[in-house]
Formats: sequence, structure tokens, C-alpha cells
Amino acid sequence: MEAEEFIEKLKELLGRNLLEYHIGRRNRVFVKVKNGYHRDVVSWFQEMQAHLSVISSVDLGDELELVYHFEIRPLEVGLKTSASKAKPHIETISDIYPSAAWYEREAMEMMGIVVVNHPDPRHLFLPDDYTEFPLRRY
Amino acid sequence: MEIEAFLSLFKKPFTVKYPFEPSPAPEGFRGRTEFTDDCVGCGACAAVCPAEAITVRDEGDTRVLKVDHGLCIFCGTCQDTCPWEGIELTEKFEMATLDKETVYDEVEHELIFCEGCGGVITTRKHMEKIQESIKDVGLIDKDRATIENLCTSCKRRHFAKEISEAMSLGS
Amino acid sequence: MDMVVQFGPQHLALAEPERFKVHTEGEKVVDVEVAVGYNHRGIEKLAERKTFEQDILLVERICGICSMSHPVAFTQAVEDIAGVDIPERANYLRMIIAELERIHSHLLWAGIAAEIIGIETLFMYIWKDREYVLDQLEIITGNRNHYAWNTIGGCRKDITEKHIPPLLTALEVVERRTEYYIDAFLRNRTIRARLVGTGILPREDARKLCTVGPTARASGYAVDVRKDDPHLAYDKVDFAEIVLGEGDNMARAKVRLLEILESVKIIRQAAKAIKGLPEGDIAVPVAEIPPGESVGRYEAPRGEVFHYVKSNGTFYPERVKVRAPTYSNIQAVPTMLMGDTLADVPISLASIDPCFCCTDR
Amino acid sequence: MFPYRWPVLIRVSAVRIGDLMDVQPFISVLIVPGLLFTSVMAFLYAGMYRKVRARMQNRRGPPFVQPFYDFIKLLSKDSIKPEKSGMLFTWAPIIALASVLIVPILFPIGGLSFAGDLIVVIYVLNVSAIMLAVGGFSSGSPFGAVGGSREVTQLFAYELPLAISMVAVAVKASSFSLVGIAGAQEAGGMFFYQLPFACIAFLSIIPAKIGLQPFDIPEAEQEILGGPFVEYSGYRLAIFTFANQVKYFVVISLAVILFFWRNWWQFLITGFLLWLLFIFVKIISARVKTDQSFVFFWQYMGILALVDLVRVVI
Repeated sequence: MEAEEFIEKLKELLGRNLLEYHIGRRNRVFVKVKNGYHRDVVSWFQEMQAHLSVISSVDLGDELELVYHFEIRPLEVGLKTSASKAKPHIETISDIYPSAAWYEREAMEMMGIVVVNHPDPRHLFLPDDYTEFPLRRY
Repeated sequence: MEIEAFLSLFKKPFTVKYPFEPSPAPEGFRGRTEFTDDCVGCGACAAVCPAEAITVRDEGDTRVLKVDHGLCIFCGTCQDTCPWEGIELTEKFEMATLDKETVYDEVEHELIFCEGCGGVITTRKHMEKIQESIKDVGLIDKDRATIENLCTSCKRRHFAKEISEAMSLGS
Repeated sequence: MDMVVQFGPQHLALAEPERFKVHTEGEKVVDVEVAVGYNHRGIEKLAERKTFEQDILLVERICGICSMSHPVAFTQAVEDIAGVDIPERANYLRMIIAELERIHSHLLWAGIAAEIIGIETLFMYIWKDREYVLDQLEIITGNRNHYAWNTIGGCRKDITEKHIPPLLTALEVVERRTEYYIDAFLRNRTIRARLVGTGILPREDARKLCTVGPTARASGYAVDVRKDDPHLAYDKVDFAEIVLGEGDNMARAKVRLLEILESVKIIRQAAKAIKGLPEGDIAVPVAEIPPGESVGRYEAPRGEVFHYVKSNGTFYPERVKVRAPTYSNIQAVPTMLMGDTLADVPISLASIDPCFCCTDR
Repeated sequence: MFPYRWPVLIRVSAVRIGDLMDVQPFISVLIVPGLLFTSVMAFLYAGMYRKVRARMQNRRGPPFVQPFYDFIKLLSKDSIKPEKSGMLFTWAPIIALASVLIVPILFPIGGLSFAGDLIVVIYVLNVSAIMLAVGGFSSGSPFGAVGGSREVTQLFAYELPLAISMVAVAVKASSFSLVGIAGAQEAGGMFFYQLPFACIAFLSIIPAKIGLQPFDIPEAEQEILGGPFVEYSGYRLAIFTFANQVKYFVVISLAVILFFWRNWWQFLITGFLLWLLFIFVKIISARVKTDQSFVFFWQYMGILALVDLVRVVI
């Protein structure tokens, strides 16, 4: 599946909720999806046996963004959703991809994103009594 | 594995009796960072060092460049950046010491000061190198040479004054 | 009597601090709790404070034995953002050092595995032969580890004509010895008794938990970044991707040892290729990094190293996200240990070739 | 002022004691096969073990007297007694050492001997093995406990074939004393070709008895951090390791006496050669798991020893 074809499929699946997309070099694709719709995309990825590499968390100033990095051969897809800093609630995908649990725990403790109904929201790397969010920039 | 274990009973051991026998590092080894005589004290290495191991301090009329081997990660970035091979990574690696204070290398350079405001311009050697590099570019001319003992801000003021005079004369 | 044995932060079998609370009934393992974070140094935060060039050397020091994987992944991500194509010779140079590092990292693992199951002699032999590779790396790059080999736009040093002959002789020795170790691992009865059938990771779990590297390939889940997303010059050399099916400790050992032979083949082809290329053309100057984001992936000895870099136009990166292979492999350890006896725990833990300092960053 | 009277006093008392009672038991207990000789041999065996192992691994290895240096160093270090550990924590190493030192006194090279000393040897060697387990349990650490329980399970594993092969030898030499067995071998030739199965069974048990690979499961340092030894330090650890080193020497020479005896100097040489063989086996084998060692001892070795016992009895 090539990049353009992948984007078409996404447009069908999401319509207006596909906010923006960008095709980079060496078929790196970045797709921004409205918060809440990313679970359908992830389940579609799961059907295509995509490989979840990691979930990164980025501080956009007034919003907190989660980037789900999937490898759907030959594409390298970065699925992005974001939530406002006031109410940073994003749905978990650990029921679809079990290994996402740890990446989401790290995003929670480092960036302060609240992952809704996460099975085990304890701290992962930082000590339990550490309350600030070190990776926030603004 | 059994045969080799038995045979190696009669072979010479593979291990070297370091430190009783010397075990020199190969050529090109990134070891102890040291300033050479070509160092002009410009401070480019300090700006580039990832571990901020090189510090530049202006004391009175000398500028002291110091590389602290406790912080240095021996990556060679300074050596690659220095335009005049003023700093290099030697092949010495035996830096163990009991006194943390001795683990550094230092070099001092004489500073020159600005006539306008008395601030530091740069080291004398660095100024010579600059003139040398722009000499063959043909910029140096007689009256220009008088200006180079001004620091950058004074120079700017000087040129601004020169231009404003020329404009007022012209209009 | 069920007991909680703690393979604590300081344990002989684990070279680095990581805590595994193993709940056992008698000697059989029932449940494993993993605690990470003892080695967290906040490298991602620090990376935002340094320039791109300095970050390469910072990222190189995330891990001691895979100190070529992080810089390559990072520089490739930044080069993608800058839209720079590095010279072909630089690609080959990076690949040679990457494969040399894979050889010495796999040899290191094989030695430690032998030492954990009790054969100290094999440990001594394997680490003796590893010295040949490390000496070559020291001669070429200036250091046994932390090669400072990359810069944005290419490499900082070159492999000249006089480096190649000693490199090829060292490879011959390593190849001959690796074949000898493969035979030793497979034929020695006591090693087979300890490795075969312990720490089994079925293919389905390997795929579901998205494990990477030799741990996944030994269970039949074929992921290899060198084949899936060819970077450096991997598409210009031919080598086999080792995929086995048993998924036990012996399979993981076999995958790693066979991969050494593949790496030797790759280096030979690369050494022949750079003879034809002009010497010295190893880097392209990169003026500035435009705002953008990209992903750098690299097949480290332990698995896929993943760097997500976001730049904001200045000389300092906006965000650097690093994910080391052990971060995903470690989540497969509980399924691996289930049902084994206490004596198998250290060797099964070591069989994913864990690098906890990479995991914690 | 140096007390000049002392040398005179010693000379006079030695003469009086000399004719008062027989000096020979003191010598055999304290010097020849007893304390002095055994400790020297134990240190030599341990030193050789480390040197030969190193040479086989292309390493230089420590000097021969390294175990002696270690012993002295450990004595100078302070010995920490864990809070939760019981009183036996201190006594376990001492009893282990004492029990192991008794055995060489019964050796036929000028030592004491009486009718049933083979039974004493079997019993006393077990005491030292049990003391290792007791030391592990009393140290209060889970690793010590696991090490202790492994030591006991391994004790059961190799006890059966060991006892059977010893009984086979005793029945063959029709005497339960080491001197008797040695005498029978001097007369009728070495036992190892007369009782080959019992010999194989006995030799294969030795690594488990003295804790060498492939059966050093109790002290598996990688898995349970040295098992019983984990909480020991200072002089207690010195005594325990010395007891272990003495066990190396004692068990090897026991094997030589039971199966390869001709005369006393040949006893020393075969001891060293046998020890070389065990070092060689140690460095080329990995550590098996407890259940595998159990199967190995009970099935294979048990039957072998039984075959020889039956052969001898009929």
C-alpha cells in the first residue's frame, strides 16, 4: 500500500475528522486525527497487522499531543491526536495493542496526559511521589 | 571445546600483564585532550563542546582556557572544529589520579583591550591570526589598520559616526 | 511454599539495575513483576537543551554497547528533516561500523549467556575473540565504543586504504571462531539441557507484544528494519534475515550467532564497495534545519532503535523521543518466564539481551 | 629481660611428656594426616584449581598460594551477622570444618584407625554437607534458604549411590576400615578394575559432593548469589571456604583410597591427577538444574552402584 492510497483510505474512514496529513521522505506519513477517532484507525491498523513501535508525547504549547508510531510495511505512519492542556483526556489503545500500556504510562508521567480507562496508571520511570511533568516545555 | 581447553594449557596466555607491561593505544586514539602551541584562545572549542568541559575565563589581562578531563567525553568535536589545530586528543589514556584538581589542561593568552571603552577585544594571537587571514583578501589598507584596536561596539559607533558625517557633508 | 524471589536491582546475572519480582510456587515461576526506571537520566529533556550536533554525542551515550545505533537513527531523522542526501561512501562507512558493532555486541551477549548457565570457559573464549573486533574499531574510529563517527550530513572520519587489510583478517578469525561457537552451543549436552525448551515465547505473543530484533525473529516474527525500511546501504548488499521458529533460549542464541556470520558477509561486501568510491567524500555541509519532524529507525543488535525528532527551525530540537529495543522486548519477559523454574529465570532474562540503560533513558 | 628459663622449661617438659604417654596420636591428629598436612594440601588443591582453570582459559591466573592469601585477608575483615540469622549462623561453619577435618585422621598414611571408620567417614561427610544447608537456612536471606534447600535435595540425590558404592568396596575388602581396604588393595590390586561400576558411580558423585560443576547447584552464584554463602563475611566466610577447600582434598583422597590405593606416595600423585580430571570436567560443563541432577543420580548412578554391590555379594 503506497502513501497516497493510504491517505485515500483514511479519508474514507474519517472524512472531516482527518485534520491534516503530511507525506515526508522515505515514505514517512504523519496524520493528525481528531481526539476520540484514533481508536477506529488503530483497530484498522490492527487488522492490517501493523507493528506499534512507540507512542511519543509532544507539548504543543496549549495542547498536548500523542503520536502513535506504526509500521505498516512499507509505510512508517505517525498517527497524531491532541487534547487541550486544561482537559488532556485521550482514550487508551492498550486493549488493542497490549504493549501500548507502558508507552501510555510514560506519556502520563512525563507529559501529564490523562489516558482514559488505562489498566494500570502507575508511574513507570519516575518515583511514585513525583508530581511535576518534566517534559512539558511551555 | 574440550580439546581447545586442554591445548591452551600449553599455550601462552592471551592476557597482557598491564600495567607492568605497557599496552599502548593505537594511532588515532581519542585520549587526553590537550591544547597545542597553535592555540590562539578564540574559544570556538568551548562553544562547541557537548559536555561543556572547556571553560574560557578572562582574568585581568590574560584569558585562561581550561579543559576539565573529568567532564570531557573525548569525542573530538573540539579537535574537528578548531580552525588552527589548537587543541588535539593525544594517545594518553592513563589519567587516573588521587587529586581531582589535577585532571585538567590549561593554556593562557595575553588579551588586548579596546581604546574606546576599555573592554576586552580578544587575545593578541587571535587578532594576529585574523589579520593574517584577511590580509591576502586585500581588506587591510592604511587607515583601516588604525581601527582594529577598537572592540566591536566601538567600531560600530566609529563607522556610524563616519557615515553620518559623510551624509551631513554630502547633503 | 510460594515465595517472592526478588531479582533485585543489584543481581549478578543482570549487568544493569532492574528489578524483577518473581512469584514462585516451589521452584516454578507463577508471576513476574517488572520494575524499570533505575537508570532514568532524563536524556530526552537534556536533548532539548543541546544543539543537533551536540545531541548526536549525547544520544550516543545512552547505551554503552550499542553506541552506533542511537546516533545513526538520530542523524537519519535529522537528515530527513533537512532533506539532505548523504554521500554514498558515508552510507557504507556507517554500515561497516554498524555491522562491526553488531558482531561485538552479539559476541558479548553469547559470552554472558555462557557465563550465566555456568560455563565460564566459553565466556573467556568468546570475549577473547571479541577483542579482535574491538581492536579494529579502536584503530578505525579512535575508541572501542562511543565511536563519534556520525555528523549531520555524513561521517567525521574515513576508512582509508590501510585500515582494510587488518579488518579483513580480523573478520576471518571472527568467522572461524563463530562457527566453532555455534557448534559448541549446539553440541555441548549440558548447554542444550539448559537452553532448549526454556523461556519459550510463542510467535503469536511475539507479534501481539510487538517485540523486535533477535527476540522476535527467534519466535518466527520476521521484523528486521534492514529489510523492512532499508536505510544506510543495506539495499545495496545482500544478506539473509535469520528467522527461526522455536522461540526458546537456544533459538535466540542461534539467531544471534548466525547473524554474526551475516554481518561478516555484509562488511566484506561493503569493504569491496568503498574501494571504488573516491576517498574523503564523506560528508555534506548542512547549513540549517528547517522546522519539521521525522522518524529515524535502525536495526540495533538488540532490535529496532526508534528516534522521533521534531525541530522548530532553531539549532535546538523541539522534541527528541527515543525508544530502545529492550523497552518493547522487556514486556515479553513475563510471558517467557511463566512456568519455568527459578534456575531458568536468569538465562531467560538475559536471552532478550536486555539493555536497561537504553530502556530508561 | 628475655625469660631465659623458657627454652629449658620446654625441653624438660617435652622429655617428661614423651615418655609418659605415646606421642603418636598427637602427631597423627595435629601434623601428618591431620590438621597441618590437610590444610596445606587443601590450600594447594584450591590454588591448583584456580591456576589450572585460568591456564585452560588462556588467562594467567592467580599465584598458587592465592587461597592462603584469601584466607588471611578474610580473617582480617569484620564479619557481619544478619539480624534475622540464628545462633547456628556462627556455629555452622565451625562444625562443618571440624567434621571435614576428622576424616583425614583416619587415612591409612599413618593415621589412627579402628574397625568401622568407613561408617564414620560417610556420616561425617554428610554432617559437613548438612552444615552448609544449615548455614544457608540460618542466614535469614531468601537466597540462603533456597541454597540450603537445594543442598539438602542434592544431598538426597547423591546419598544413595554414594552409600551403595562404599558398601560394595567394604564388602569386597571384607573390612569396614580404611586401613583394611587399603591393605586389601595392596594385596589384591586396585579396586577400580575389580569394581568398575561402583568406581564410576563414586567418581561421578564427587562433583556434587564438593560443589563443582556440573552439579554446583547450591552455590549457583548467577542464580542465587552463592546460595548459603550469601550472608557470610569475615572470619565466618573464611572458615566456610576453608571447610569447602578441605572437602576438595578429603573427598578426592577418599576416592583414591577406596579405588586406586597402592602405597602412600602413589596416593598423593593419583590424588593430583584425579583432581586435574575434575577441574577439566568442571570447566567444560554447564550447571544442570536440580531435577536433572536428581534423575542423573537416582537412575543411572544408583543402578550402576547396585550392579556392583550385587556382583560383590554373590
